[in-house]
Amino acid sequence: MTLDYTRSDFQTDQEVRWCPGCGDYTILASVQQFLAGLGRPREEFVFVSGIGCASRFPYYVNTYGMHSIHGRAPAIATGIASTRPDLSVWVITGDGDGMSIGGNHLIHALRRNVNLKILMFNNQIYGLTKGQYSPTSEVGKTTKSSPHGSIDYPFNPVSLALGAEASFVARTVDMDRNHTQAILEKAYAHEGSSFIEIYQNCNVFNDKAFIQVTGKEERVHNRIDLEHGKPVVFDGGAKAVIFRDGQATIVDSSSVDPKAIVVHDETRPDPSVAFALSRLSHGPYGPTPLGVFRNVTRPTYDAEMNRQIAEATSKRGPGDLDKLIRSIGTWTVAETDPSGNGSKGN
Amino acid sequence: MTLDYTRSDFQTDQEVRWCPGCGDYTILASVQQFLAGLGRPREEFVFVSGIGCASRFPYYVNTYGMHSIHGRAPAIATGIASTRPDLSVWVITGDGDGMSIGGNHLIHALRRNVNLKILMFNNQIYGLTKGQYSPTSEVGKTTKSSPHGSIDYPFNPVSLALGAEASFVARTVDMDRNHTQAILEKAYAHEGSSFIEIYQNCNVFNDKAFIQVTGKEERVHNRIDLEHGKPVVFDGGAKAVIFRDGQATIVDSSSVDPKAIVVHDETRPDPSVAFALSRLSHGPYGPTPLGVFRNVTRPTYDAEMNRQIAEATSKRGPGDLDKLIRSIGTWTVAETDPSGNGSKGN
Amino acid sequence: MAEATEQSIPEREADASTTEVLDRLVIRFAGDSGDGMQLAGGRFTDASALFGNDLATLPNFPAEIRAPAGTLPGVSSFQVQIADFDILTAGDAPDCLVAMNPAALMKHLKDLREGGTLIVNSDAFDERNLSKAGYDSNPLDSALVAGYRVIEAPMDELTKLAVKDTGVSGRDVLRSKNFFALGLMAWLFHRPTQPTIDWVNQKFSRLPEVAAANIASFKAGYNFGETTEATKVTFEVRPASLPPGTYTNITGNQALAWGLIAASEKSGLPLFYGTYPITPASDILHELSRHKNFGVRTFQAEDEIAGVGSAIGAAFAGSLAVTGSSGPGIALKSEAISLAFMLELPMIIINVQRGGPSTGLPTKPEQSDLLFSLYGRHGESPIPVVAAATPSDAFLMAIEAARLAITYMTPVLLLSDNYVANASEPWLIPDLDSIPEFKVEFAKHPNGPDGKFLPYMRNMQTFARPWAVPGTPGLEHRIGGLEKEAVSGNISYDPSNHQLMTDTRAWKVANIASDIPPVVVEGDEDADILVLGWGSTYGANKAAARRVRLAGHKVATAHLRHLNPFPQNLGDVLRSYEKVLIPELNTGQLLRLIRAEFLLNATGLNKVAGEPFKVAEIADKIMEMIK
Amino acid sequence: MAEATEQSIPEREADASTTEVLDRLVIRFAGDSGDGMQLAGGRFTDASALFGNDLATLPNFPAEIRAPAGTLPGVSSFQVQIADFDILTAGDAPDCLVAMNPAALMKHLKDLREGGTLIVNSDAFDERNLSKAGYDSNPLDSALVAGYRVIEAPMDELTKLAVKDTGVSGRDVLRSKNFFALGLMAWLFHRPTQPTIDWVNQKFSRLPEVAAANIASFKAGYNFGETTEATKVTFEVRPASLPPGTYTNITGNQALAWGLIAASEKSGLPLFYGTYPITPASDILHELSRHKNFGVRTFQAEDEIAGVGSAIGAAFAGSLAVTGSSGPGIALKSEAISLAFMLELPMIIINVQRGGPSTGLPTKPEQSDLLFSLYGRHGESPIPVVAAATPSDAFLMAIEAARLAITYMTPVLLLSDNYVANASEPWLIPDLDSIPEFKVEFAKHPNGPDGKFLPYMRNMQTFARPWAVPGTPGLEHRIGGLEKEAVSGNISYDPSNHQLMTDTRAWKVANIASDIPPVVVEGDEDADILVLGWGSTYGANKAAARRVRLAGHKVATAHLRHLNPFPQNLGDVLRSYEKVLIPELNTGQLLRLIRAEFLLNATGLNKVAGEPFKVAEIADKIMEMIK
Ligand SMILES: Cc1ncc(C[n+]2csc(CCOP(=O)(O)OP(=O)(O)O)c2C)c(N)n1
Ligand SMILES: Cc1ncc(C[n+]2csc(CCOP(=O)(O)OP(=O)(O)O)c2C)c(N)n1
Ligand code: SF4
Ligand code: SF4
Ligand SMILES: [Mg+2]
Ligand SMILES: [Mg+2]
Repeated sequence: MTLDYTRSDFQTDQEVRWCPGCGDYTILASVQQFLAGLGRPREEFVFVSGIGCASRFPYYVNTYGMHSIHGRAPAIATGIASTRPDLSVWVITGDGDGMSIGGNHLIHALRRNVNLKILMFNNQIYGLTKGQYSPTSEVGKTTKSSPHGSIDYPFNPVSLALGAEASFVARTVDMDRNHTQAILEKAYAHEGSSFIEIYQNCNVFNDKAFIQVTGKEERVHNRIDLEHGKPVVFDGGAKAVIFRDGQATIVDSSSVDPKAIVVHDETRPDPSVAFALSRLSHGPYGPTPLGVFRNVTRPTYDAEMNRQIAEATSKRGPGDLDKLIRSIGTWTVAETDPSGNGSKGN
Repeated sequence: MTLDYTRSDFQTDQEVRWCPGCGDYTILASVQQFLAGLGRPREEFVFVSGIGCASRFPYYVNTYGMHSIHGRAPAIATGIASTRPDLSVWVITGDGDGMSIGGNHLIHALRRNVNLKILMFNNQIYGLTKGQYSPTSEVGKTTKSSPHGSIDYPFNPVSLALGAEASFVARTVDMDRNHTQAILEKAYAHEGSSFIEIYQNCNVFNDKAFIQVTGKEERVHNRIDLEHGKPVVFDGGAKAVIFRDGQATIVDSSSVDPKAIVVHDETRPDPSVAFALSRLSHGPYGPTPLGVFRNVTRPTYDAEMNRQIAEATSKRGPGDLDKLIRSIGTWTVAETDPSGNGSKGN
Repeated sequence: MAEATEQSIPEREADASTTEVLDRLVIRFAGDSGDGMQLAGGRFTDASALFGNDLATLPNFPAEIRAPAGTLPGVSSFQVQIADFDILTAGDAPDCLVAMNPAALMKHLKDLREGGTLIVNSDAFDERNLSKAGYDSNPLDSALVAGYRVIEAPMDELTKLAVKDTGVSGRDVLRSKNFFALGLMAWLFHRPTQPTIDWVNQKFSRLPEVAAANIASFKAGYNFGETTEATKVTFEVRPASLPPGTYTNITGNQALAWGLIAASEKSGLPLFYGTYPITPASDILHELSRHKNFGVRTFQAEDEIAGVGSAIGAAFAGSLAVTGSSGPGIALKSEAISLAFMLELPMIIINVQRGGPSTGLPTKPEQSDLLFSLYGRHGESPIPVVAAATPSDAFLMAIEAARLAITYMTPVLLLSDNYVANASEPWLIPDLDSIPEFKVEFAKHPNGPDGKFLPYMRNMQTFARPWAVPGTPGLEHRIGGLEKEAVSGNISYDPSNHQLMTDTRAWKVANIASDIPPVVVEGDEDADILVLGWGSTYGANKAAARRVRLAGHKVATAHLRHLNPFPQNLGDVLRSYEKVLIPELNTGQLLRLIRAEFLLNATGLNKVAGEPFKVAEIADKIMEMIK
Repeated sequence: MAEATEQSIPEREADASTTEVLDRLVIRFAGDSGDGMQLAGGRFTDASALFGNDLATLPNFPAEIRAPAGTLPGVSSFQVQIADFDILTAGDAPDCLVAMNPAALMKHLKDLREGGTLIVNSDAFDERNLSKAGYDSNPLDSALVAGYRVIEAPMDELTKLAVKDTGVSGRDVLRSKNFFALGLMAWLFHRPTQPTIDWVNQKFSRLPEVAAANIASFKAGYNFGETTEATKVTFEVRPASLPPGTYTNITGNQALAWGLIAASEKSGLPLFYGTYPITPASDILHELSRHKNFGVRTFQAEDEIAGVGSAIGAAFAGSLAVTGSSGPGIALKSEAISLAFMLELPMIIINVQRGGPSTGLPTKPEQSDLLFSLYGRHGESPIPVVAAATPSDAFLMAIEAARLAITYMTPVLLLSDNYVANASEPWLIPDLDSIPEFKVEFAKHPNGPDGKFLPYMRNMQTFARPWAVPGTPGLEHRIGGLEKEAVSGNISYDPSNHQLMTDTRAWKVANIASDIPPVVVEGDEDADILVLGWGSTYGANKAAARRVRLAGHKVATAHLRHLNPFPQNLGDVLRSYEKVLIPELNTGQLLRLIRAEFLLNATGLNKVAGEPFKVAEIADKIMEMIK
């Protein structure tokens, strides 16, 4: 059945507690809107988060939810998804929660292709703990914990996810609610793990980090929209992406044969091209691709787990514990035993 | 100074305790041989391992060493390397130790480019715990913990390392000691994290897993040697690797213009090509590349940390604690204080 | 089956003149990891079980997968005690030792009792093996073996001979050596031979020549006994008078796994086991992963944190959620267990204890995680702790852990150890229907004003909160690790609320004491001294008490299966004895709890040597205290 | 500087007729997170410190980064007690409350003492804010504020006026509001004004117009006091007679960080701090990362396990290795701490405790990790535990932790809590040279026969093993988490060796008792009752004892800085009192230890409300016990 919900059906009575102006508000609105649009019963959604500003998210979405512990949401969500294929399980995490302490659970959930929709709010900072650099912060960033500038070379979340065998990888940005919802739609339709990096502005500790793809001026030149089946061009068509010597390269459109321009195909089985596109930027500092990098189908972990159970059951019939216990060799002591001995010392 | 060591100088009095026929023996020999060849004082090496058969390694190498806990070797080694740039720090890990429980520490060490030589013995099984599938085991593998076949889609260690921004990534195999030592040489010469996946045969729980690249017959057709500056061809020249539509593809050499054949360049700044080559195989089941995939220079974490200390010291002079304590505003209570009061209740 | 019968060994007339009848017998098989001693021991055990003896076993293998052949670290052993009455342990000193090589002799001879029987594979006593074992001359020609009845058998030679026509060849030939030893033992101790022959035929049905070789070797060993001059005396242990019923021989890990399946049926919840392999807990995963047709889901996670995390998720989603590990892994889980405690979700955390600290002694038993179980989490997070006393008890305690977890909506820690996990004992198969159900009622309807659902509105009897699983319309709610407001479950930083919730959580767990059986005193209730135990010391404590009684003294014993909360009557019981002795395989952890709880000056007997108590150690201590 | 002086406020003649002289005064600033209350409180504190008062502060901020303006969760407060004598706490009930908006009033009014002074920003009391705070009518017009001296100031208006010529505009204007309040307080309580003006000029030297605005607003507040009709009475607290010397006002986290730097100098080892941010421990990282010119290396790891792991590596390599976190992070570290204990490497683990369990109350103080500190690891792994009693004491305890770690080659747990960490107190700056050194001697030469190095050959006095760092020729060795043979350090599965090593490790730590100061009894040694404390209850316990004494009764106090092992004289001390009271911000953890250790029936006073004890709570309990 589909219900006609409005966004407010997915709002809770809990007061939203982010700093005024935080990008999290926009993402929350986009997600609530999207959920309402699905018309799927509210009770079938579960939102699991870790710890961080981003991870407060579940309190504000009127579905089932868990605000768990730092970095562990993907593991907890795996327990939900693999035991309850009837649910739609979402993970909300941050660049610290998801890529720092939670990095291992994230990459393992992705390789297993557990049916999870993973939204990573990347503000390139630790917000809740008041502003330390994160695994996505740029080198040289000065923060409370890096007064002389960070010396940590950052992850490229899209590259990392692709290297971890993710079957669906995308990137969007808080400010663009339409783009966000379009991506959510594809992620939701995808069977298996969907990883979405969402650029999210932390106006208190890392303001304007994404200005290159959000600024009225800047985005014109720097936002590269990846659209399935379309050639990868940007800057109003002035610039294009081609493959040169196995690497994705930005050129003036005018300077190349249009046929040389990469036509984006998110369904390529081989992630090499998606990976190459992810290398066009190493952070939102210049031309940066947004959209779906990869979207391929592969058996999902939860489906496989349940298939094995169904098969075993149909093969061997539902388990009979008494039979199982007696399966390893038994012997019987008769009512009256000739050689009756009492108990002695030993 | 360089000393002339022989392999025995790097052997310990501890009896080597691996199963007879285990690939670990061969790797141990290769490493000891390599170290002896360097002529660098023994005491300048530290070998840190986690837990697993592979991780017994440090007990058998006559240098400083630590057999730590499961998965944590990269973190421990980071503490050593960043405080002691004068040492050569090595990490010995397994596919479970390094990619399962230790996955997060591994990818973070790689992105930071800590000066570590990381050898991951990949036998695609948990050996020490007597044979459960690992994150590199193939789908469908039946083991003690997967009697109906594993449903975990495995990592491709080289792809994962590249996705984690590794500056040096290579693959070799236990049986080929010359190849192993050649790779060790490059890894050692590299400034920063060097990640080497070593295919290692576990003859007890996963025998012949690497037969395709080690078997007398098989390796001829399936072993792809990546050699810097050389075209990527194999099977006695019959087969070659080209780029088609942004993806590395295997073709009959005869069928393509020789100029189309990929000439391997491990120093490409962009990891895209290295990544594409890593996708030629997803495990040693067919044509599989061995050799150095990537070898680029980037500031190392330990050097940067020590640079910042040196800079701060030269800028502000060596720290003066008394001055520091007095730097946040002080006041003085004179010997004889007019308004003398005793202590009262509060 | 015909094939088997025609292979079978003819019954012999036990010649009384040369047969000593014993009430009990301790036998230890020792050899190289490659010699198949665990298998030989297992067969000997099963044959004795089927024969009707009571028995208890104690396997002991090295931490290495397979240390180099012939070395001391490579020695693997299996001890079994069989008796014609109900026994409690695998025994202290063996009456008979099988040593397949010099290393095995070096390691175990010291344990063989005066005048005991020593069986050796003389072929293995060559230069190389002797030096590997650290002998500079052959001990068999020395005073070292004086005082024992030594039976030397050239097992390599005779095995080769025996199997030569069976088709096996090369390295495989000597694989049958252990069956030679087994055959000799069967003769020497009057074990039924057919069960072993049948087992071999079934086990190797796909490898007929291997089956043939093993049986040939088994017979050769048996015949060697009959024909050898080495000994004319044989021994017999008659069947025990165990309570009537059907028995099977079971290890603790297996019993625990089956107990979880039983709990799943009794609760009506699907079983989920999220874990990461670790010795000695891995076998629980192995066992459960084989029973998918029971609806059992096993998840081999990337690490222990993901293991417990997945269990928390499964619990939230409505499964009987379980995670299991050993010390190092439990340590990693502690932050998440604290979350589960805060969420008040039911789950079981299994800790199969091993020697610590750190990696410690991974294959040895120890009880050093008791205080860790009670206090191993940050903040005020008391969780119920229960412990299995014997291999078969693990079946019942798994069910009990599930009952408490579900009834009280709380994580429960279930303690086992390497001894309970790997030792085996005959288990009188229970009538499963007689085990009470504890079916779960998920919340289905709002429990608050105007259709609101209040996730922390409690059951006034158990103080449990409602369990509302995703998919239930109208009960959508959010829970988390921050302190939450009573009833509503909303985040609350209010001081008095934190006090209230802290007290409520503690009270809920403490109140479980009213729902568990009182501690039972066994033996001489009117004794001056009580021996209090928990976990795997059960058998040794009771056996020691028996000895003391045989020596004409009075002693009572009591055993704790619930470590938190304690049974309500524990304080009164303890105070009613002049002296209380608490033997533990740790430095005195229960002792510390008893002192703190009851200000009672009990005495500890503590051993941290990676091996169970010998009955004598406890008996001597009791005697010392009685004097 | 000239600029400042011409800005300065002319000294006033304190008009005695309208000035009450008090011996002590408790003030609380409360407002929206955005109102800058922490800053206002800090300035008031510093001015008082420079004026020579003794003081103690207690900041209290919400867990949210910045909850919505005007809401209750958004309220942030700062309490300070100033006195003309040495005080011990920030006081219980404020004598004066500054409420910058209705939410602040709603949350804090209940604490204001009878007849106290209430200062409100009347401009903030509009419809919207009132309803956000949950008032349906303006409390200022109601009986709610009867019984208080209320000073209503239209702070928004007056601030706007004051700053209009300073160049700041828009949202920035009202940022100066807190300085208006500060100015008014300066007038009301006769605080020196120059220090504040100087501080503003220095702090905002790069933003002159902001400096000007703040000063203008500060003066406006001051003048409002002089001109307002609201009150004619002002208060004064004279300087305290603290021991002579130079003081600074310091928080616990800062003192702890500096103590580590001092320890680095005293030991001659470079400092390494491997950690992962977590409230309330992060500031230690922030502080240390600023002092690279002390050779301090800070490593912000990917998680707590990597934090402690990196510290283990740094320790092995020869640094003074430290890791720090709060409860949830310490839980994650426990497996690795067990390794460090096994490796017998020196390191410090800092636990700045917060409200638990799980995520709990991240910004609130609690002492609920004591038992977790002692028993929060698998296996038998007792490690030394020390705790800081006050902010400045954290400096000394950091040094003590380092001394024990290095002298005994063991990880040491250093406990602080959110109160010690964020509260501040005047600190008589010590003569650093007077702090004894404990320079480290790394092993340089083989210590065994024929040039062998034996990593577990112990110092016969401390039982510490040698510390041989990589790079030292001839001392190459391997250590690990498996049980190791005494002396050689090789892997050993030998039962008696495991017993020996277990006992040795325990004994080594227990023996530290002979190397720490005895517990000192303060107050009336001959009293019948002793108040025993640990950690942040120090001030409250002593203050409570004072009150009891003023009421004419005898009471003694003692405070534990060493929790494991206990000082050797503790048992005798406790037994020499009829009654022992143990106040703790937990459910009775030290109490449990004392009961177990000494079979002593002490009384607990326990509070788990996410806030420190009020002096009155403890004093009342003492009185009750005396009666
Ligand atoms: C085990 C543990 N370690 C550390 C913390 C402290 N902590 C809470 S959130 C956080 C990082 C938040 O960063 P991110 O995930 O990017 O979320 P954001 O606040 O930026 O949205 C940290 C370090 C914690 N709560 N638990
Ligand atoms: C915290 C912890 N969890 C689990 C284990 C058990 N364990 C030891 S080694 C290992 C996996 C070994 O696999 P791998 O790293 O591939 O090494 P291999 O034995 O195959 O060389 C496991 C699960 C442990 N020792 N510690
Ligand atoms: S700190 Fe940053 S991320 Fe967190 S709520 Fe505030 S603005 Fe948002
Ligand atoms: S189990 Fe496998 S990996 Fe381990 S030692 Fe034996 S052969 Fe080698
Ligand atoms: Mg962030
Ligand atoms: Mg492996």
